Amino acid sequence: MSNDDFNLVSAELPQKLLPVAGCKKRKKNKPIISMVLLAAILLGCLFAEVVMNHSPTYMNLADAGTPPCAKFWFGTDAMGRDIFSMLWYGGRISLFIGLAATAISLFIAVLYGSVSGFACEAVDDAMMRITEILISIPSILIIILIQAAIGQNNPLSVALVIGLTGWMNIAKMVRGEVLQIRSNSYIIASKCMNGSFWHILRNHILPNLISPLLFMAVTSVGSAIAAESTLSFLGIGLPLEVVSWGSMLSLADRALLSGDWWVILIPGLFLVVTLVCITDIGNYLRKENNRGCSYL
Amino acid sequence: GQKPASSTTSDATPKTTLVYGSNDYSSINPALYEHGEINSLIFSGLTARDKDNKITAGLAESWEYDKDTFVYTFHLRKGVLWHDGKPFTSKDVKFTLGAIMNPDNASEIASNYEDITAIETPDENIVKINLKAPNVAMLDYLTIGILPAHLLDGKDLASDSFNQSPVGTGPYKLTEWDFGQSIILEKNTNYYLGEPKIERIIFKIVPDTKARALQLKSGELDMAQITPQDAEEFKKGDHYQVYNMNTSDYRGILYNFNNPLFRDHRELPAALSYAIDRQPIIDSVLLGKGKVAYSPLQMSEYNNPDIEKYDYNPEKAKSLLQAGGWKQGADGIYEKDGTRLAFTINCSEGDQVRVDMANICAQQLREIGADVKVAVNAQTDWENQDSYLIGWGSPFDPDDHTYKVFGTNKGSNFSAYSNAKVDELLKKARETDITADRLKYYRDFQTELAKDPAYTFIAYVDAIYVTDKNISGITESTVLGHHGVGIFWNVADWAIA
Amino acid sequence: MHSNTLCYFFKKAAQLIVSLFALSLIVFCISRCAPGDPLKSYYGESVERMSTVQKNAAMEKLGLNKPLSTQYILWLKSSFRGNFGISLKYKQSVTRVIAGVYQNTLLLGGLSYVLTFTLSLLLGIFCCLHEDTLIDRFICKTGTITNSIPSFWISLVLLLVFSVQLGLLPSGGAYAIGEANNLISRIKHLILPLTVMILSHLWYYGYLARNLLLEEIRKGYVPLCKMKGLSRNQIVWRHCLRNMLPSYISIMAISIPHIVGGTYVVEKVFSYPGLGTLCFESAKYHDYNMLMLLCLITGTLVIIGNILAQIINDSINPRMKHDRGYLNVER
Amino acid sequence: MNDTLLEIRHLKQYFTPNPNIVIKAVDDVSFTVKRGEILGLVGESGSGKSTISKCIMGIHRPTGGEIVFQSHTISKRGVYRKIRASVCRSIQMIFQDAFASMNPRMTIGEIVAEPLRIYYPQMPSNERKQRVHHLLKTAGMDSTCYDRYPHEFSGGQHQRICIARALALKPQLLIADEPVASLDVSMQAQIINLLLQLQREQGLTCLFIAHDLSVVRHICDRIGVMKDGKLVEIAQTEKLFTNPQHPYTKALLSAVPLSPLNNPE
Amino acid sequence: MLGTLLKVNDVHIDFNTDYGVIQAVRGVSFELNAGETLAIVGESGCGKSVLCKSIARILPHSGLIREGNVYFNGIDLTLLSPKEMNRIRGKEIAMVFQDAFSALDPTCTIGSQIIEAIRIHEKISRNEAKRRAIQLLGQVEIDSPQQRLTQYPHQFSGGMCQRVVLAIALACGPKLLIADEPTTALDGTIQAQILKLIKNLQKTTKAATLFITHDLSVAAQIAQRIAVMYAGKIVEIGTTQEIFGNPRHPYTWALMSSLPANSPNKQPLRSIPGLPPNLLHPPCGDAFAARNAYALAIDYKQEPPLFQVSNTHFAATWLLDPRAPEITPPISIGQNNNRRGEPNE
Ligand SMILES: Nc1ncnc2c1ncn2[C@@H]1O[C@H](COP(=O)(O)OP(=O)(O)OP(=O)(O)O)[C@@H](O)[C@H]1O
Ligand SMILES: Nc1ncnc2c1ncn2[C@@H]1O[C@H](COP(=O)(O)OP(=O)(O)OP(=O)(O)O)[C@@H](O)[C@H]1O
Ligand SMILES: [Mg+2]
Ligand SMILES: [Mg+2]
Ligand code: NI
Repeated sequence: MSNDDFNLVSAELPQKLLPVAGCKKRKKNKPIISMVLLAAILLGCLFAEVVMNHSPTYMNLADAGTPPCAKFWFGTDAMGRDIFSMLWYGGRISLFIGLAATAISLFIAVLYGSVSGFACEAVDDAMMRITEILISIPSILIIILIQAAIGQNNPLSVALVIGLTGWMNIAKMVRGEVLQIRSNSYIIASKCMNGSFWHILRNHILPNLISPLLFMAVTSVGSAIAAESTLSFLGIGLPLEVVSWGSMLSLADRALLSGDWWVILIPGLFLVVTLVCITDIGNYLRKENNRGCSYL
Repeated sequence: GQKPASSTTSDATPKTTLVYGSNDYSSINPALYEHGEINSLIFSGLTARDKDNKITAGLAESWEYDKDTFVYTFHLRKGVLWHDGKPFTSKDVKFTLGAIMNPDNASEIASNYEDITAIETPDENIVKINLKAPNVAMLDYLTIGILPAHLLDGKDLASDSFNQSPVGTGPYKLTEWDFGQSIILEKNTNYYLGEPKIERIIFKIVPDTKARALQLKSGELDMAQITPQDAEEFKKGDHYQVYNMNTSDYRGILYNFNNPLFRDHRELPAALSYAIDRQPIIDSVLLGKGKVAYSPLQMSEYNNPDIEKYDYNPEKAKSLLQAGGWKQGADGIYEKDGTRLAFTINCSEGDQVRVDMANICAQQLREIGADVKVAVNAQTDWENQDSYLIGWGSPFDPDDHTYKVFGTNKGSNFSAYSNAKVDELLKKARETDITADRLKYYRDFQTELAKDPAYTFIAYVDAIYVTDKNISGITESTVLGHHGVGIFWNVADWAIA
Repeated sequence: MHSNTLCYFFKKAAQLIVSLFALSLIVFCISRCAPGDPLKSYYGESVERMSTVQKNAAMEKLGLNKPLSTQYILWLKSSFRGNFGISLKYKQSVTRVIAGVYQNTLLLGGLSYVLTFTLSLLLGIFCCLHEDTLIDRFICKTGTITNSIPSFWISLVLLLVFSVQLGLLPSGGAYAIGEANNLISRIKHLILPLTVMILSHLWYYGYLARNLLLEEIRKGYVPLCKMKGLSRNQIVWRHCLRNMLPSYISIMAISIPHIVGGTYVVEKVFSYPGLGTLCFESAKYHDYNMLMLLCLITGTLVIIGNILAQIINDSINPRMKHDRGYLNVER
Repeated sequence: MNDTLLEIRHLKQYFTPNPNIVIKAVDDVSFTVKRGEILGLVGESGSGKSTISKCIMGIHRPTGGEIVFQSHTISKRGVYRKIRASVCRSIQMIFQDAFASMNPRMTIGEIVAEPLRIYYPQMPSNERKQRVHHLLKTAGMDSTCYDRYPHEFSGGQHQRICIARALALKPQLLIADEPVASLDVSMQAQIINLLLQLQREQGLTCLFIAHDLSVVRHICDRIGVMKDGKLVEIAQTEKLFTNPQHPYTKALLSAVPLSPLNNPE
Repeated sequence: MLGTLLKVNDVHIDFNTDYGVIQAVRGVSFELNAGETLAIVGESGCGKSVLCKSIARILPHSGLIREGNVYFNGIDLTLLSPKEMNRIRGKEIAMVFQDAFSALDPTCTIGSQIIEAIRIHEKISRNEAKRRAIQLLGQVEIDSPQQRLTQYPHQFSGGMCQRVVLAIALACGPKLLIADEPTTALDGTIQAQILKLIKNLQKTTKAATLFITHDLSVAAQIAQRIAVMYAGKIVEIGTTQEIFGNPRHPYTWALMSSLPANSPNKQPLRSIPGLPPNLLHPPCGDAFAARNAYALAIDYKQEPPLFQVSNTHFAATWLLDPRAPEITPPISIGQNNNRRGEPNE
């Protein structure tokens, strides 16, 4: 230690006074497997034409019920359709329906829920009663009515139908969240700045809703895919020649006693894997929105 | 069956019980609702059928027919009692037939009886049925279950509570109906053909065929009709008996002649019929449990095997179309005068076999250049649809399901099919009781129908019943009817070992 | 204070009645507007053979040819007298049809409702207490997977295993034939459908409960509770649970139709006679009167559930009411 | 030129959380705020200081009395509706809890730009960015904070960011509700310096609410003392400190020494 | 003086966050005797609250005591099981939180929260506990306590909440009271009352108090000793007289000169330039160096040890090293010095 060390020096340059900026967040536990799997499934479905090696709807009656083999990678169903091709082709429809239906119901739910959450007590009460009434109506009835109004069935109309019948629960949740969020003083601050409802909705409510909505959105994708299969099963879903995971699942139902495991397991596996991947990523995104830590 | 149901009854000696996996019933009334296996257990008709579907005595011991006046005179069995103990009389017969023919009741089967002009009951045991024309099939139609007039007279047939607590003269009487769960039938000790052997038959309501198969496997059912796919499973063990029974139940594509496409282009049904390759359909959809169909009477003794069978011949289909003036458009679909050969085959929901058949047919039709789609509907719009995957069958008298199905404007002619020759032949066949004549008429009818097809016949569907091994008495050779109905014809003789 | 609560209940009762009225009106309109011929429900295929005159007569008989408003008023009048009309499909009074099966649904739906939510809560609490440990992650993963498996698939597998292979449990029906009052038989028949119902909903609500609780244990009052010397369990059970209950209860309230009414698939696979099938079929086949009564029943349940939830909310969370006034930024 | 910017006349704000209880949070309070002055408001906690500021901001609607801002009676609903945009622009508030008044999901840049986005939606984004940088600089913040999130900053910095946001629209009146309450002395000094600087350089008018008498004494021109919803005394700073009139003011002044240094133990 | 009640020995506390490890407390040691009050002052974010929480072992999950021991009555608290710790918390050690409002459970009445605190540690009847609760509320100067017992936190003003939390802390007569900025939200008169209350309590129960505040005047009023913290370390500790009369650390100087009383009215106050260091990457050497007008070259290289000024007075600055140049403290402190006439050690 030299004596020079004890010379007086003035405080350093201002930049150095600041805390080190740009602390990069440590990315931990990124769900890489889920992301890769989901990407693979999505791409496969998107480019189904490239991936498919048979026509998904053509019934090779001669090869009906073939177990997985070199020609039919995932086997064929009782009608001789190639399951491998059906998976990709059907996945596109199912995922489209799942995502579109979810988008529709989320859109309605967020709008309705936030209006209700922001409105005065009487309006809020009335709006909530309305959702309760709508929840009480059997959705099949609404579905029949909407379908009659739309006319022909295509993936979009099915998505619309599912979306229009599935938003009530989410709207309720959104309203609850909005009730909590709106008591935050940054909302009041924004109002004091003459922020309009839309401004507040877009800038303050929506970003805060994302985390609670994610779980609902993810489950709603799954239930929309399931709902589509129920609709197909009831004969008010997609036209028969349109293959979807939903219709493949009902094939599984038929194959159960005959022991055609590939018909049962493979589509189910695809569906479950996709949903689990989406959930996984959803959870990861949720965690990203850091929420303090537990004192427990 | 030493099944849970019987083992838990309080009786010291367990009753013999047969648990049958059944569809759901909302009302039981043979006069109104034709479908329904349970009718034959509870009710019995004036006449009955034997093993080979020949007419034998039922509630009527004997009958005479007056050829000149077209009058049937039935001598009723004496001492027959209703399940409630009241005696069965000729009044009941008159009431029942009257009820069926009453348009207010909108019975499914009214058209079978439209030839009846009057019913007389000169005495308690004699019924005279006057016809306006000869009708040989009438004896067959009189197998319909007779309703008790003393319970129903003056009531609204459709909504009366009788439909939930039916009383008949059949081998079994309804003792308990647990809605949606089960219908319990006890043997009718007063049954006029002798006491049935099985003491109790339970119709357990299991509408889902998959669930039925599962319950059979788990032993909750002793007997059920199941799908071919599920049947494989039961062939293995020695616990079950699989009855692969012939039926007169065929499937075909019904072309709706109300629809301009088929109304204006009568060449289509024939041409399209050549495009269907039937055996693969049977092999894949029915797992081989069926027969290629070409005629509505194929299972009956009146069958004409020498008609055009429309064997698979896509080239012929195409050339027929071309001969009819159809031209293949740019997309490979035939067109004629701006009309595309495009239509939809409709199916009722709930029957996967029909949906699968429709799908394959559509694919095969697409291959020759017809743009065919399949739709599944909850309700059928007969008037406006293009085509429909129909199922009919005439197990008994050939008049049944032909006259009313193919006759112009007849009750079940849903497709507006109309062919004067067919009408005439059917009428003639119905009006004669000389077997040789009938045979000729029906053979001619089949030839005519094949020339101008109303349907594209696809297949006869076998009915597969799986029963517990120790149930005996089921006659495997009997040809069953529509939907496999009729296996219970001799239920009184069944026994459980 | 007393008149206050009385007033409150009157208000809620009025809300209930108005809501039910609106519900019946909406269902009435929707069901009549939806395409389909109610006569087919009643007469089956024989409708085809009916002439226009016959059809009109039938419509007349069933009261379907009057203008919609008259039909609705007639329906209202008779239902006030407790007569909800006859079912077109079953051709008997709807109350009778429903009376036959309502206990089955009450058992299956009610039990699964209660069990699902209690188990979910317990699961949520368990996961929350073990946040981010191995067991928590394991439960989350399995939960996600069970949640993604379609319920009919689980049903069939359970059936195959427990009734067909092992023969332990009956595979269908609500009770052994003729033993409607035998509790043991009922329980035996309930186990499988109940398991499916619970399995298919458990994680959805369990995860919601877990998240609500996780949010709760990050609140400022937790350190103070800890400082008082409360143990982790005590904090969660006494404080966090109480604080998250209002949210949970309102979720419970809106889930009534989801769980109690959504039994259709299970009822079908297990041949379990219940309201789910009735509801589904009446909507599909335009069995108007049946549909109306069923909707009214679920509607009443949902609305009463919500009102109850609100009352519980208000009593647990004193701020909820208060906040409204405070936050109502007057603009 | 009228040198009264804000006038409060007989302001009353009662709360009835339930019908049996009336809380008189503000009970007949009158005072004026002149242009360019810093008016201090001190008093017991719960005496209605925040409530007054919320009434001025229009968050509560007064039960009685009038709030006159630039000769507009903004306490009247109709008037307020009509000129809402300009009032919101002219009166800005720094909330008691600065951190809570910032959306945790927005960056500092977005937070400060929010009023600009509302009032000048057409403004090109780079100009807006420039303005924000300038504002942050005015508030004594480094421009590196632009893309960072509120939780990365300390309490004093939160207050500064809020001040920057409040200044974005060049308000005529700034309401600062306890801006220094939970800050350490050095941070406190920074905020006070900033307010003084703004007063000096931009002629800012400020309603300054605080507990700490030494701070109030340092920056306020006049001080009002509140107790139980009433304004018990209002006077020039020096007058108040040297010659308090109301017993509560006296108690307040004697309760706490103004400096630790002249409080020998 | 009674014996040592609390001994904090070289405590290091780390927070594991997504950004990295935050070293919130970096080696703090002090002792606290029974009946004594130690005030901790310092910039916000320097780790005062974290230190308090670590003593009561209620750090959030992400925080952990990496090193060091906390002896309470001779027991090492860092080694106790959660169960044993629960017995000590509330009974022996009590804490008043910084943000009182959010520390109260919003859905429980004030009464039930106080009663709960009592009944955890003492097996007494509900009524008895209620009586105690009323008494406690009276002690903390809340009027009509009987009525207040059934009210909810949101019906209380900030100051009242603070007093309720204090009442909860006092419920079981703790031996150590940790008060984390208990008077920040309160006006002068109430602040004075609370300070008096704490003082009285100390006299009667001989409880030791760890008092955290920003307000130097409050610290001067209540504490016998004062510790000045900066960036997770105690930079100066001594008796109140020593700290105010003869501060030796440049940070302490800077703090004092920032007081409004040390500047003429309406003039800018002196404040410390710059920001506290980022504890994610604590600087080597003296953490305060970068903002220190009297920084020595060595301050950037090596951490200063705690130099002893007197028996009770320690300061961590190289200025106390014999080799350091002689520095005259800033004027105000010097003036203060002269006025107080305290001798320099
Ligand atoms: N929305 C409200 N409903 C009911 N009472 C309220 C409401 N807002 C405030 N109060 C009451 O009004 C009184 C004044 O509150 P206010 O917040 O104005 O006090 P303050 O002077 O700002 O106190 P502090 O210094 O603690 O911030 C308090 O008694 C409070 O309980
Ligand atoms: N839960 C946490 N997670 C991560 N870092 C934390 C957490 N709690 C505190 N810290 C960090 O620890 C440091 C010390 O925080 P602490 O709350 O002890 O400050 P303080 O001295 O009490 O400040 P104030 O006077 O503002 O209350 C801060 O820099 C903060 O960033
Ligand atoms: Mg305030
Ligand atoms: Mg702190
Ligand atoms: Ni049929």
